[in-house]
Amino acid sequence: MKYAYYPGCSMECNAAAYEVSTQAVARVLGFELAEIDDWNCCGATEYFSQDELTACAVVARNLALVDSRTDQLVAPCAACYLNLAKTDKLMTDDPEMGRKINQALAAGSLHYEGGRVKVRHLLDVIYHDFGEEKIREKVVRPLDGLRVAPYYGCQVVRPIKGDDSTEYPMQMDEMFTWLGAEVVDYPVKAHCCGGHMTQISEPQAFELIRRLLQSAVDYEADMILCMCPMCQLNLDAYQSRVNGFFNTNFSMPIIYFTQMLGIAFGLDPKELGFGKELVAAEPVLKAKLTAKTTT
Amino acid sequence: MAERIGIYVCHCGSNIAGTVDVEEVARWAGKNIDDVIVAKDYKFMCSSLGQAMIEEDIKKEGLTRVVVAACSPHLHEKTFRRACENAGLNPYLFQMTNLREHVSWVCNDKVKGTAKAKAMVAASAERVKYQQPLTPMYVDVNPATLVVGGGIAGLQAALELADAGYKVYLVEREPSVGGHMAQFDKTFPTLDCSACILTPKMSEAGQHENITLLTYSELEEVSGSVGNFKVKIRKKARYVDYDKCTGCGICSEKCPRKIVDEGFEAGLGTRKAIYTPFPQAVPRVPVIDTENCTYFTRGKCQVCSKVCPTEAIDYEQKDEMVEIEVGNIILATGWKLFDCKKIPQYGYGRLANVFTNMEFERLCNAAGPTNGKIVMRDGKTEPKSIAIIHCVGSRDVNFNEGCSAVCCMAALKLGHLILEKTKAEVYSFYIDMRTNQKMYEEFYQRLLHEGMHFVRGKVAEVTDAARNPNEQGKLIVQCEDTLLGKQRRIPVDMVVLMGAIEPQADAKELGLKCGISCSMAGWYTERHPKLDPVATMTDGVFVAGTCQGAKDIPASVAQGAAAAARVQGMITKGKVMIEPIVATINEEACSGCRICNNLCPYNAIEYLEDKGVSRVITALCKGCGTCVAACPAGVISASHFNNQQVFAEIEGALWDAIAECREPETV
Amino acid sequence: MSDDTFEPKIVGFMCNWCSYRAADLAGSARIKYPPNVRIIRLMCSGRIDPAFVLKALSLGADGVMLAGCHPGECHYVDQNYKAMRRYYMLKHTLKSLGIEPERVQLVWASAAEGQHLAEAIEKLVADVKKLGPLRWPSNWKDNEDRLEALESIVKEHEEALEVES
Amino acid sequence: MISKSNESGTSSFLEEVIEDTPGGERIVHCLQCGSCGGSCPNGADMQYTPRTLFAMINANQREAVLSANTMWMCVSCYLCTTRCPQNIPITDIMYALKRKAIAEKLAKGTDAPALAKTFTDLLDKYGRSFELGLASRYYLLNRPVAMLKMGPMGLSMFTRGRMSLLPTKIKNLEQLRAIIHKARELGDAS
Ligand SMILES: Cc1cc2nc3c(=O)[nH]c(=O)nc-3n(C[C@H](O)[C@H](O)[C@H](O)COP(=O)(O)OP(=O)(O)OC[C@H]3O[C@@H](n4cnc5c(N)ncnc54)[C@H](O)[C@@H]3O)c2cc1C
Ligand SMILES: Cc1cc2nc3c(=O)[nH]c(=O)nc-3n(C[C@H](O)[C@H](O)[C@H](O)COP(=O)(O)OP(=O)(O)OC[C@H]3O[C@@H](n4cnc5c(N)ncnc54)[C@H](O)[C@@H]3O)c2cc1C
Ligand code: SF4
Ligand code: SF4
Ligand code: SF4
Ligand code: SF4
Ligand code: SF4
Ligand code: SF4
Ligand code: SF4
Ligand code: SF4
Repeated sequence: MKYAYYPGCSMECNAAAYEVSTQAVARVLGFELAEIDDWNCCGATEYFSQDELTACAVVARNLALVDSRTDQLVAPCAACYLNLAKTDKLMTDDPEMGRKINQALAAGSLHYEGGRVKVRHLLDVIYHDFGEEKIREKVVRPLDGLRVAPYYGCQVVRPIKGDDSTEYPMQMDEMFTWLGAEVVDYPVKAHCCGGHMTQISEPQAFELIRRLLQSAVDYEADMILCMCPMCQLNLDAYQSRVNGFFNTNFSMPIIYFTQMLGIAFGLDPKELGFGKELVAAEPVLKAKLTAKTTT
Repeated sequence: MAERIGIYVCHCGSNIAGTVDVEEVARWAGKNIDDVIVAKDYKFMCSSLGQAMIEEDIKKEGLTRVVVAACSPHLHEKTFRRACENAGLNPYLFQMTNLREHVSWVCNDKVKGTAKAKAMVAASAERVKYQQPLTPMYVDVNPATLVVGGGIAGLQAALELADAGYKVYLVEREPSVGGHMAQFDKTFPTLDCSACILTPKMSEAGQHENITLLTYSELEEVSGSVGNFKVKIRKKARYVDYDKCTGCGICSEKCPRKIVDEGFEAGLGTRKAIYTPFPQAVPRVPVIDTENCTYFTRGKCQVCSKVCPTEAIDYEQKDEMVEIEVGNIILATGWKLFDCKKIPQYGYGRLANVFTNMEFERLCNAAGPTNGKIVMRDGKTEPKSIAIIHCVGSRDVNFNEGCSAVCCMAALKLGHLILEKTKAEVYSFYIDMRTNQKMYEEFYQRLLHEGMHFVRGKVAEVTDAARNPNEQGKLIVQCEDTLLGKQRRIPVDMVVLMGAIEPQADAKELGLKCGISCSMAGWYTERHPKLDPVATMTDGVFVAGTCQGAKDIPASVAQGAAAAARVQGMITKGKVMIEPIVATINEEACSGCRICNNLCPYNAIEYLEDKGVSRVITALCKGCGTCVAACPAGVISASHFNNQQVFAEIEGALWDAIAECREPETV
Repeated sequence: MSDDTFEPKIVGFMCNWCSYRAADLAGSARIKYPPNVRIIRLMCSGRIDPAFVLKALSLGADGVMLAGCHPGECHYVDQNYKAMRRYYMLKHTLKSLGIEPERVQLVWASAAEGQHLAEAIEKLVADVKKLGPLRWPSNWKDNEDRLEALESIVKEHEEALEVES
Repeated sequence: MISKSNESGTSSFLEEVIEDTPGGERIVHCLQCGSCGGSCPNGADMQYTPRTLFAMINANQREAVLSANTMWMCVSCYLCTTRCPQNIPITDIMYALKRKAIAEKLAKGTDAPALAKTFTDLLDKYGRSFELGLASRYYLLNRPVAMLKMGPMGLSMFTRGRMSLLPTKIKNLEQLRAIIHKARELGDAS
């Protein structure tokens, strides 16, 4: 299977672990992610707060660059996913807006017809297009004994309603039960990670981060699994600052869900970008996943 | 001989005259439409003066056809037909033009409105010329009545009719009558004991000589029409012989199979595999729940049959079909509770101490699973604080747009019961406090006095994610207190969700069987929302209680009584008119192709083998006209809607287009 | 006639139980829609004879609306399915006559759907406005024979169609 | 609860907001239920909760609305939107208000517009976002003290190879710039 792929800026560097683990998992499951040639930044939320038309045009350039033979576009970053999907929806629902955006695209000799490409988040692709049977098949190192707290954030589950709940999404939960993990059903799994608040107003952002970490701790999770570079960054990189701010001592590894899929598929942690997280996952993995390899 | 037509254009005060120049329409019709003898406009045609005017003109001017251009025929066609009849004109020589609903109320532009009105008057005038005198059929009204649904509304209707001396069949799909009211402990605003006021009615219905109770039964099929319905009812197998059983209850007592009662006890209590839903059930005859009975699932047990002193248990019993004939039908099928799991942020089903309103009613009920003790899900701990959340699934375009009308009051009632029975603090989270019936606002005042806390704000979420030590182990209700403009988090032990009152899941399906429709929200549509609230568009079918819209017990009872009164009116009159609108086949011309035969939904067309032609069985035909449109030989004719009439109507409606086409383009 | 002054004349055939009542409801709810549709009441959408539609068009109507109860909700069990099949057949006939099939539109509206019906009327009027006047035929008298011929075409189609079920 | 009122007699702010938000016409259906403000992760820190803002919009309190901190406290979590019983696109209205506040230079007491500007400038320049560049430029320009606190974290990120020193550029920058240029032109025209 082949999908057009929009990695997004973070994947290049900050979220390199997400990128390598995504590619590794794709190899195991047997699908190909063909990167859009010369894609540009999706504009994050910042562009949309300034100039909607330009924001959409910037995003639409990527849609227009999708190889005309594919109609499925995968984005692993929640924010990129939302911007791409939102722009596509706007162009489909509001022909006037679609016309204007295309006028802008025409300045770069491009054109995009709203609805041509189906924008999907990576989790949706793995969950729906492969599903329980195929994923179970590939498990060689079940995650028994590991308590994982799936964290979905906001942008994938809410603004554009899919088939999962906007309040208590379950798809990652289900996926990790297939892998043998103990899934922690904690109440804040789709609450906000603080988003760009970390850069605007730290006290607010830290409080949002604290709530998530606290809830995961209350429910005795070993690690939080995430599906967005922004969430990972906020929960992981800011964890020590949050500890300093509130005088807490959180030490919760924040790992991309693809990284743990890779572990269950028997891949080497090194191939999966482990070690790049600021709060190290290694001790937890060592303690919980003692060389129980089955084939 | 040319017809003599009278045309009457109504102002309806300013309702029509505001957007249509009615005087001009009348003047124009008098001048331009052939055979029009009188054309008048009048303030209110349906007034007695308006009707008298028509009657007088028929007599004085010798009118042979009448057109009234006023409101919808569904409102006043009967009125004017009667007027014609009074003056000796066959009522089917009258035609009504709908200027109000179809022109003035939907149009802003007086010039265009007037033009449309003219075309519609012309259509009626052209058509009326071809109308034929018809003789309505009168049929006797069967004095027996079917009431579907044995809640308080259905019980009331059944008892009123039975007391008046008429036969009633009361069909209830549960094993006992009683409906939702049987589940409550107290009823607002007077706090009467629900059982004390309901049980007498239930047992009266069970014993009344004029009432045949058909519990554990469902409507299968309805045929016929007003005055003479034929109804097939499925009596589901109880596996207990109705006549032998004395209702001693030994079987239930001894039955070894205990299960959670998701029905009457709302999941809080248990019952046996052979059970009556509650001790005061009417009838007292139990039913076996075959999905859970060990004998039915595994072939072993039969304890009930061994202990039954009257040998009433019959494992071989089958569903039974009963056919009854009635003159009228009253639907009183009530409501169902909103599925509170659809709002996951309130935690129902996930957080143990979140309850629905109906669960809580059972908790408060002295005859309920906890003997009326208000305790948490563990069955023993008394809560120190309880939050009641209003509008769960109501006033929300994602679920039910409407207000459930009773849950503000029910919340106050539950608040009162909590304050009476426990020391808990009670919080009500409301958007608007809707207490607008007699003694309701006083009840609200009473709760304010009793110390119930009120927070104005729709709850955002109920969570167990504590943010500080005093929230630990509690359910935290997060909302914006809109009177303060501040976000608040209130930790409590228990949460009660005031789930919405929704239409029954099968309301639409049942309505269809009886020929009535539902509103977008799913409530049965009444004939007129203000002036005819219990009748429906289908003659002989009435609605009562919450199946027509969310309401409290007093209003449900009032509607039950009103529906019964309407039915009594029909019975006393003894006869009803049936519209003489049927199809007829011109046998001479029929080619015998038999295309029409399979088309009729009522199998009203038979094929006469000997003559090689088809014939309509008039008694079965309902006049839909499908066969008429299908006959390739064009030999079927629909009375009052024949081709000639419809073609004339089209021609009239397009008088201006025809005029334009007649004039050469160059002019 | 220039486009903005063109007010199409449209005939609407509505069933007594659902769509006519939807139109009543649109009225009681004071929902506004263009005054171009002149409504003719029939007992059932199953009564709508394709010949009615052709007659209306041949007399100078620019469009026709057919309306009935939603499939599965017909007051007469399922006669609206027959209306639907006739409608599809009719569209073929119209095409072969060189008439844009968008001039004839079928809508389902329950008695509760005043708003929906009003929107459907708005759409039909807008669509027909775009298409312009039909003027078929401008001299209507000479075409009576042709109309009859047309009716027989319709009948033939119909016969084939009804037999199938 | 909200009806169109127009005290000042000039074109109503409500109409502008409706105009600027897809689905914005739903705003008139607001019940003032508070589900939005109750749901908001930053609701406690908002000067006015969203619903209050909507009442103010209705009362045509243009300046007070546009200088409120509410929309800058919005993290686009969409909880209010999916929970609103009247399907009001609250988050999108927040975006519309942000744009208006920036355009009219009414955004007060927040660095958000500055951050957004830094970000989009970088995007316009390279076609990709550049975290180190973003962080340093934004902090240097706007919050030099906070920059110091960021230090250790930036360093750990850097040592783990999660922060690059050089921006990535896209190949066809000309094309992107032409598109942006045209879009701005179209935006200004309307
Ligand atoms: C939590 C709560 C508390 C309330 N408390 C009060 C109160 O204190 N005071 C008050 O005035 N009102 C109260 N109400 C409102 C009250 O419940 C209703 O007004 C009342 O139940 C309506 O009665 P009904 O007969 O219309 O419907 P129901 O009580 O629902 O009865 C309908 C009956 O029809 C049967 N039925 C349904 N479909 C079929 C079918 N297809 N075939 C055969 N039978 C069928 C059902 O089984 C049921 O027995 C409360 C409501 C709620 C939600
Ligand atoms: C401003 C306003 C607007 C309203 N608008 C609406 C609306 O839009 N829709 C709606 O549903 N409801 C509306 N209502 C409510 C509506 O007015 C009442 O529901 C309705 O009038 C009640 O009718 P009734 O027959 O009970 O009483 P009434 O209309 O008061 O009729 C009672 C009659 O009895 C006569 N009478 C009184 N005493 C005696 C006596 N001793 N002997 C003989 N005759 C007597 C009176 O003269 C009177 O004619 C409105 C009410 C108000 C105040
Ligand atoms: S006849 Fe109809 S339109 Fe005329 S006054 Fe009466 S209600 Fe109004
Ligand atoms: S034991 Fe027999 S008689 Fe007694 S209730 Fe049961 S079935 Fe009826
Ligand atoms: S057979 Fe046994 S399990 Fe079944 S109802 Fe009778 S006693 Fe209960
Ligand atoms: S009665 Fe009260 S609680 Fe119930 S829906 Fe209406 S406003 Fe909400
Ligand atoms: S369709 Fe017409 S011609 Fe054919 S059998 Fe029926 S009535 Fe006769
Ligand atoms: S008009 Fe309808 S009901 Fe009557 S015979 Fe024809 S198809 Fe049957
Ligand atoms: S949630 Fe929606 S309806 Fe409620 S106050 Fe907010 S915007 Fe208004
Ligand atoms: S989208 Fe914005 S306003 Fe709405 S709840 Fe989230 S942060 Fe608050």
